[in-house]
Amino acid sequence: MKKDQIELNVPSDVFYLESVRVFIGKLSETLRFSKKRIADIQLALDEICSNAVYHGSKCVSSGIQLQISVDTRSLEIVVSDKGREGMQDWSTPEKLAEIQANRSPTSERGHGLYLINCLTDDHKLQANTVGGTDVTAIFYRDVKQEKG
Amino acid sequence: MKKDQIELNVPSDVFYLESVRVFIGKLSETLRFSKKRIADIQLALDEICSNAVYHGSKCVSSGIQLQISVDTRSLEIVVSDKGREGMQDWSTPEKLAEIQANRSPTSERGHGLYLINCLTDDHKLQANTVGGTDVTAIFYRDVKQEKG
Amino acid sequence: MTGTEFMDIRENADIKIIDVKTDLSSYAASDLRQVLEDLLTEKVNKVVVNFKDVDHINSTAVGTLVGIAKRLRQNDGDLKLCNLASTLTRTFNLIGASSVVEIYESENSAIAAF
Amino acid sequence: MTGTEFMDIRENADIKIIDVKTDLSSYAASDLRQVLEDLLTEKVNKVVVNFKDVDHINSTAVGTLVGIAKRLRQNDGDLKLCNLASTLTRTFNLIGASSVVEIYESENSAIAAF
Ligand SMILES: Nc1ncnc2c1ncn2[C@@H]1O[C@H](COP(=O)(O)OP(=O)(O)O)[C@@H](O)[C@H]1O
Ligand SMILES: Nc1ncnc2c1ncn2[C@@H]1O[C@H](COP(=O)(O)OP(=O)(O)O)[C@@H](O)[C@H]1O
Repeated sequence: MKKDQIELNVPSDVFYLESVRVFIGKLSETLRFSKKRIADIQLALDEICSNAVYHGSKCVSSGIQLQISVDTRSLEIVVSDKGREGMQDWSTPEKLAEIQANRSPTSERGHGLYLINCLTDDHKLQANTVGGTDVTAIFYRDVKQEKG
Repeated sequence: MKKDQIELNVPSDVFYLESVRVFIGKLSETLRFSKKRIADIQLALDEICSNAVYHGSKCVSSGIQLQISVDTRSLEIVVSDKGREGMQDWSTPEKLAEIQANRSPTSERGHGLYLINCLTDDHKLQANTVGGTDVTAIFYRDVKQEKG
Repeated sequence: MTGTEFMDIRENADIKIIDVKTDLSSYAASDLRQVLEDLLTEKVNKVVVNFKDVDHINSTAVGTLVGIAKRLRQNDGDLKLCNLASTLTRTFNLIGASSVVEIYESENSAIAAF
Repeated sequence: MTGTEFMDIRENADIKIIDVKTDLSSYAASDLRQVLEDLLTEKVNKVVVNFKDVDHINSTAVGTLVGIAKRLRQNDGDLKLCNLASTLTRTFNLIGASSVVEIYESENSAIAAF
């Protein structure tokens, strides 16, 4: 199946995530996701990119990368950061289970990964070769596969 | 002066230029260009990217690249294509003068370069090493309203 | 001819009114061209294009409108535009296309001008 | 305290009303936190945040509101939200924050609830 590839590299600064969000929103709109799905995709990506900036970047110039693949079946987005000290190996199944177990609706932080889990059709967190994290988010274009 | 760098690669398909346009629009907005300037920047980039797709790409997978530099003084965008047969050396001063001389307000085509010239603060067209064209568009920021 | 994803078509006596529902860059411009070509094929010769919901137009779309306007005039008809945001009027003016395609403030004034 | 680029501040008796004029992702969330912290410093303890012009909120901004709501309650005050688009309510519900921060349909009902 033919896949179209898009790549977007921005500095590790939440300032630029506004522009990333409208890009993802318009892309999802042209791919004919529903209004509700577009909001979900934008929020999931906002959380992934905010994490890449806050937890996965040494400084602004570290940069984060989005690799976007579009085919007839899905929109797949891989967000990669370069990591920073003390943040290695955070995405092992044990660590992730611990993060999830500790989440409380009444706490100020710690809701990002939970939302990513709720809002994507599928997702994956993997340590990458440069010491950072690759977060893959998949959204199926078939409305029937939509989650809650 | 510190420069922030953004890179965006999209397939050579006008379908994706919608998303590029809103990205450029939001970026210009966060950089505090005025509403009118934002419209100018979006139109100039639309023309440059449409040309890169229509005249500077062999096929969809050729791809076009935007390299965006932001500093306190300006927003600079270089749009690169890979070129296609019969389109080499079109951007020499002589050829460009010929294109401009032939432009007629009443004709259906041939207004893109003219608009690019009107709407940018500065611009440059250069043959690149892969047989395509690099079009550089520069927009000066209102120094009084610069980013914090 | 009942319109497309991006365009609605209405009529007022012998005038067809196209409501453009999307920004007009290269992607949607081909849709606009198709709609207008179809009207020409149907021997429609009076057309108003309503830009109320349009925030952006590029030279490809302007050129399409210029070309269609000329062909409609050859058939003793015309193409008139209405409800353009100031940024859109600016684009027509920069190109010089406002000397070829007539631009009106409102749909009513565009219709009345036929 | 008269607001910022992204927030206007009005008052109704002893209640401060913040009109948020931007989408609330991480960039603007820090602005929101600053505005709310400043109100706490000024010993304001009744705050309504008006989301009429907001289309997007992320977990950082929701968390900020949860934290401020708790602190205002410690001062016998409260934080109430109004005019949320359905996508925003959904985000509060998913996180579970709607059990902590009160959400009202309109500004009037938010004010009346103090
Ligand atoms: N890209 C990342 N790189 C390193 N650590 C991360 C990354 N994303 C998430 N984390 C870790 O997972 C934790 C939980 O993330 P999240 O659920 O988004 O909540 P929050 O960002 O509010 O802490 C973070 O506090 C951080 O320790
Ligand atoms: N990126 C490009 N690569 C090759 N040729 C180009 C490129 N951009 C413009 N041109 C040439 O310049 C001509 C004028 O371009 P323009 O003024 O934008 O009008 P139009 O695209 O409507 O022809 C084009 O017809 C084409 O021959």
